[in-house]
Amino acid sequence: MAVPTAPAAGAPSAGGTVRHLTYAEALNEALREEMRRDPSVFVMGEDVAVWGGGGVFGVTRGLVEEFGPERVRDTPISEEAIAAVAVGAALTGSRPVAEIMYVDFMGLAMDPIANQAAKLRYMFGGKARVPVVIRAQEGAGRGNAAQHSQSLEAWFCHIPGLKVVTPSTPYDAKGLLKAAIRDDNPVIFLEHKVLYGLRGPVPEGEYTVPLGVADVKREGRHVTVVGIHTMVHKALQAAEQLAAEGIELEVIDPRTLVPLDEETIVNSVRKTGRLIVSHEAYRNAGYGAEIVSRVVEAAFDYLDAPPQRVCARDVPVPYAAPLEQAALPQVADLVATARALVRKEL
Amino acid sequence: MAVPTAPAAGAPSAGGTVRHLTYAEALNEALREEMRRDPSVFVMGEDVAVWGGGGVFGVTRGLVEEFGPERVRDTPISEEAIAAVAVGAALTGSRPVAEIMYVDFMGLAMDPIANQAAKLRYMFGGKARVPVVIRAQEGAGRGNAAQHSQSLEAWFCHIPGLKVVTPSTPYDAKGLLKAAIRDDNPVIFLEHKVLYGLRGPVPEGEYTVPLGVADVKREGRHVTVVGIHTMVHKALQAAEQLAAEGIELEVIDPRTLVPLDEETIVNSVRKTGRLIVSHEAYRNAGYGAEIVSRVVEAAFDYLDAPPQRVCARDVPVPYAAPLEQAALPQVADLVATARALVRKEL
Amino acid sequence: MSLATDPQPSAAAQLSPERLREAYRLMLAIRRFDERALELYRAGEIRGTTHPYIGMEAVAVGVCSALEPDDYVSSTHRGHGHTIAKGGDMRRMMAELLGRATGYCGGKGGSMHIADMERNMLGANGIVGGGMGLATGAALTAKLRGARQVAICFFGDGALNQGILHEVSNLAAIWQLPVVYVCENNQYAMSARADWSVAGGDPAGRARAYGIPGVTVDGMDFFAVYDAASALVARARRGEGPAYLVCDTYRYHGHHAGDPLNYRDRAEVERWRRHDPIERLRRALVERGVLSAAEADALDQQVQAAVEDAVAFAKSSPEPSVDQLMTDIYA
Amino acid sequence: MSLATDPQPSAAAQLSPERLREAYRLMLAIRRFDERALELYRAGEIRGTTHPYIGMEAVAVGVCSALEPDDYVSSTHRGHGHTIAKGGDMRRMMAELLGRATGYCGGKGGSMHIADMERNMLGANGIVGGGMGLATGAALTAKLRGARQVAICFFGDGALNQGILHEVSNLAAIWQLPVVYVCENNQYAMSARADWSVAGGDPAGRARAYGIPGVTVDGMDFFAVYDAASALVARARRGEGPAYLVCDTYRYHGHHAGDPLNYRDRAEVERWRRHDPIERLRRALVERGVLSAAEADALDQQVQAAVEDAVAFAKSSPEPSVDQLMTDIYA
Ligand SMILES: Cc1ncc(C[n+]2csc(CCOP(=O)(O)OP(=O)(O)O)c2C)c(N)n1
Ligand SMILES: Cc1ncc(C[n+]2csc(CCOP(=O)(O)OP(=O)(O)O)c2C)c(N)n1
Ligand SMILES: [Mg+2]
Ligand SMILES: [Mg+2]
Repeated sequence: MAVPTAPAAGAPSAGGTVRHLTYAEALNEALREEMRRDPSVFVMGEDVAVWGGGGVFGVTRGLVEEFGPERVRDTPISEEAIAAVAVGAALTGSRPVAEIMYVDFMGLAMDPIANQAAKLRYMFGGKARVPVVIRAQEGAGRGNAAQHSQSLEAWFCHIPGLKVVTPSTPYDAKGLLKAAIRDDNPVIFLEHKVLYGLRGPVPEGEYTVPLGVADVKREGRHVTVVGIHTMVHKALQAAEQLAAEGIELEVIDPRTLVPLDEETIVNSVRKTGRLIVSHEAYRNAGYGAEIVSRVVEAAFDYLDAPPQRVCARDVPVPYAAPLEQAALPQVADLVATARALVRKEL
Repeated sequence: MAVPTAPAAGAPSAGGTVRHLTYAEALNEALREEMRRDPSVFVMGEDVAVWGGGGVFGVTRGLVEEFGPERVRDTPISEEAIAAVAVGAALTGSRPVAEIMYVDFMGLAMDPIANQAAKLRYMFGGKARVPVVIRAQEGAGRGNAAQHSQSLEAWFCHIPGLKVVTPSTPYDAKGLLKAAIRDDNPVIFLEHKVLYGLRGPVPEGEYTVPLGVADVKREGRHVTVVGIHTMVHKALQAAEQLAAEGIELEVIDPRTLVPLDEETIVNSVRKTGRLIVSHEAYRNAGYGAEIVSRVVEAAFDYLDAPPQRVCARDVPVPYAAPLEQAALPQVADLVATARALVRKEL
Repeated sequence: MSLATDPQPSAAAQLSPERLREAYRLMLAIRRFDERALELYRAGEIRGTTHPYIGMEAVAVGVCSALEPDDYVSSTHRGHGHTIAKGGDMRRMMAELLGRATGYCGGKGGSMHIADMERNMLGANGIVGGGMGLATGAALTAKLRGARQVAICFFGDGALNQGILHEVSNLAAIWQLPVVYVCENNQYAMSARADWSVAGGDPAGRARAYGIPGVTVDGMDFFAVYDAASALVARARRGEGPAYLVCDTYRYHGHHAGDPLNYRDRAEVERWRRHDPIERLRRALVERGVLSAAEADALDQQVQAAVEDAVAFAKSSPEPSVDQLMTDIYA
Repeated sequence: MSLATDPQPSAAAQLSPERLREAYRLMLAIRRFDERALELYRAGEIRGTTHPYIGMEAVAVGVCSALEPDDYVSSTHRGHGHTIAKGGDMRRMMAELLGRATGYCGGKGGSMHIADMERNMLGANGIVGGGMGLATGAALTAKLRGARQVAICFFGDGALNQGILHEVSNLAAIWQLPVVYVCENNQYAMSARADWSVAGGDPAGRARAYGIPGVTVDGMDFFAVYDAASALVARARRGEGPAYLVCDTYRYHGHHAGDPLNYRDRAEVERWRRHDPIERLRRALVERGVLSAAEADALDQQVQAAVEDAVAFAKSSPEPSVDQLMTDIYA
């Protein structure tokens, strides 16, 4: 995994000292702080309380000890109810943080998310608020195969009324989750299973990362690379490699896909004239296509080469390591694509 | 609604005389012919047998009389089971045609579709076939409001292993449904509620329209317009209007989104240098973004102007007529966008 | 039916004459409102669809009469009756049906999405089963807050077979949530007969599978519904958990105005109409001297006038302006 | 439990010595296979996850012994036992666990997706409840074809609360499909205790809500499982419809190799181990003279050798070549 990346440029300097926490620990701290701050915040999901002291990936660890089983609620295996009941609780003034263990299981919960959470406020003429956060983790790389390795953010991005968040660092994980919990809209908060162990600087105490503000991870003049989740880190590795050749990548982490900080991305492409969008989600109809389309619409005359997508192949994620690796976008793919763009081979 | 459009250029000339049937009648004929042809084909869904003699929109009318209740099966209101049981039946050698009454209800059926139907063959190393067709109707324009007016094709296009079909004419509706039923893969067959009453020429008897072959509805030199469902007809109306001004639209109906006939679209853009993609689905992360991205990747140097998307606004579909009309892409939007493209105002 | 939930035979008897008259007025209002809505739909003034509650008035009013004002209600596609029974404003309802800016949803929702959040009426719902999570979640909010509110989940016989009901019933039972699932068994789900679609044939029996009470009552009898609802709501309020209340009833009209109605015969409709809930309540109240026949007629006149007033209000209201299209999506 | 489904006390007795020995061998094979799989997982030779069936062997073998070869079986994430009981090939299974080209899925599926379509074993499934539609659909195929096949749907106590079970149970009941839903109640769903997660406390009671039989047996007793399964399968084959068979059992190991196991105590595990299904069958067969102690030991040696052979086969098999990545997506 890439080395921890520094806090976002211009991030609110938090009072507390800066520790190196894992992504999972940072999320846990965000939940803890928000539950202390607001009694209407509670957590529900499968194995969030008892299992291993809290959560299959440790994100809810220790919360039941501090806040008790009323506010840290293990549920039966009922994904549709987890989402639907959380939406009903949010509609009536609670601020639930519901967990779907794997984003792959969202297929069972799409109705309450897309038809209820996303639409109630509009259908009711603005007379409702649905401040629910639905957490799940996505991503491949651990041999979990086709039903436990997907990245399905595009499903949610397509539905107006939802916000979609995809943190790539411990710093952002804490700040974005706190912002998501305080947001008065339904937020789909997508973590990445491979990032849970990633360590990075996380200030103690109060700070949030606003939804809708991208983070320029590295500046560069030649190619803009917009990466989601692990692809942010792979893009930074690719940038290191290419720097030796004098090719500079500008690496941007949108951090939230809805709302999308289109301005930061477009301004970067106006400077570099070249774009790569990279995610672990299937390429076909993935959110990368949306980012490419928006950039083309807004910066057509600045483009020196066709924007490229370095994404997962359009195949169910295979189990065996060589196949899984081949299905996923790799640093080498980013390097080769950036090189080809600069050399006008595309 | 637009006047009926002619059979696809180069469509197999079918033996029988050509009648003017509605889109619903054409679908009904396809089901009838395939059920006669293959005893393993059967129909299941809510209100497909008894209600009004067959189907809320008449697509299954009369089938229970001819084929009996064993092969034309009314179900309780259980969308997840409708899809899941159809997948199980297909996995074991049946060829089910399952109906989800509104595509909006697919949120309840995404797991069996995306995690089972789409993936079983691959996960099993190619040792399974899942020849299931899941029909639903999408689209707005009838005041059905936010939970009965969506167009969700992008959800399915994103999942490898599925095929996605979107007929826009009675001729294609019959030919594509027959092809979908004979296909050995899961096919999501998306009809449009406003098109059911559209009449058009439909040859009697045997013909199919292959999956993956677009139809150039009208040739033109200036702007390529790729439209889905109703937007094909609106594009043809826009073409009529613009012809007076000497602006020629080339109107393409992809007919199937997966597989996508990228070649026909790209070749057209190589000729016109301008692209508009138009659908009733939400613009954000809609399939239009995929088509734009593929064209940019394949024909960047041929583009005279940035490809445009004329799609539904990113808002839950409102009930009141003025709002619903404003939320949907209209002929006037196509006309204005095409004009701006040609006048280099974009 | 378990002792804990036996209706106090006295519950309905304890209702004051005022509350009984109010219940009767509400049932009349539901009927007259939906009769008028059907006319307007047929006249092309209402778009999309509208699902009349006619024939089922005793269920919505019987249950809601057993509630406190701040109790929650989730509704269905057939929601007009629940909104009126919860105290909703017919003017804003009719304006919504006609797609006017003055409607409950500013014209954005229409018949299937009318909500009255001030009255904790959590909305009609276009998804069969869509209200089940909302009511269960509302009950969870009440429990977490330590409020004494109860949530009612109205749903139809057809919705009995949606997986979400199984999931929330199990969850509400193990969490002991204050929610009562009220099944309006009007015998049909579109063309599907309940005696075919509901395996086992006993909706209330399904409650027992979760170890919670399942009570079946004559849904055409205001008093029977009110008594059972009072008992189950009181039980939920005491913290004793969820229950099912199954009300046997009937929809006099088609599923919606466009229903071919080829799946049932007139004789069946006539049989049910003989037990008309409004007629029965009227007779009972007149017998009890709560209401004179003349007063009952006068009440009907008042209600019809109120419905006409609602129609006039709606028709005189402006359509939403297009600049409202993109508002109300996000808070 | 309804008469129609009383196990013929004679069913198991009718089993020939050969079939009894085969059942014993299969139970041993499941145990040795998964013991070895755990070792390999801990040694880092298996990726992702693997869910041992150890302790539950009497369920898979008891049920599958009651089946015809062309009957269908749908499985779960904990599928090794079902595959072996259905006659699956341990070589191709182990090769799949090690991600080799010779595996059942050519390395594309792994532990959670092993299927043996030639034996109508419709696959393990990574989605809790994912096999429910598959088995029910298989039963529909059998019914439409007029074939006499029956489908078995294995699932866990945790899966009892998935909405899909409610939907397919209702559908199978009204369509009278030949499917038996076999609940492997091993007391836990990851950390969730079944006596907490299953409202009502009686999984079999849920079947009765759909008007179908629900039978509970000692899932650690091969004979009890076999008898009940035989009765319910025969009933389904006669066209009398679906049923639930609930087998009380236990998983000796963690949910998967990475389980913290902080939610149950060793004493509980020891209590269950005292009823070990393999030991019990062995004692019974030795008593009946079907098998001598020496023969039993020899059988175990054979099985262990077969497992080692499978491991050797797997390790000597090539990994899938990358040019196979994009094959097998579409037919
Ligand atoms: C998830 C879903 N499936 C199907 C429909 C279409 N539909 C609307 S109402 C209805 C029948 C509902 O029957 P029931 O629950 O008994 O309520 P009733 O109409 O009788 O009041 C159906 C099938 C829907 N709106 N939502
Ligand atoms: C839809 C879905 N939800 C959650 C999970 C995660 N998960 C895998 S197995 C499991 C527990 C299943 O328990 P049970 O059904 O009792 O089967 P057992 O593991 O005890 O054999 C869970 C929660 C999943 N794979 N799929
Ligand atoms: Mg009904
Ligand atoms: Mg279990």
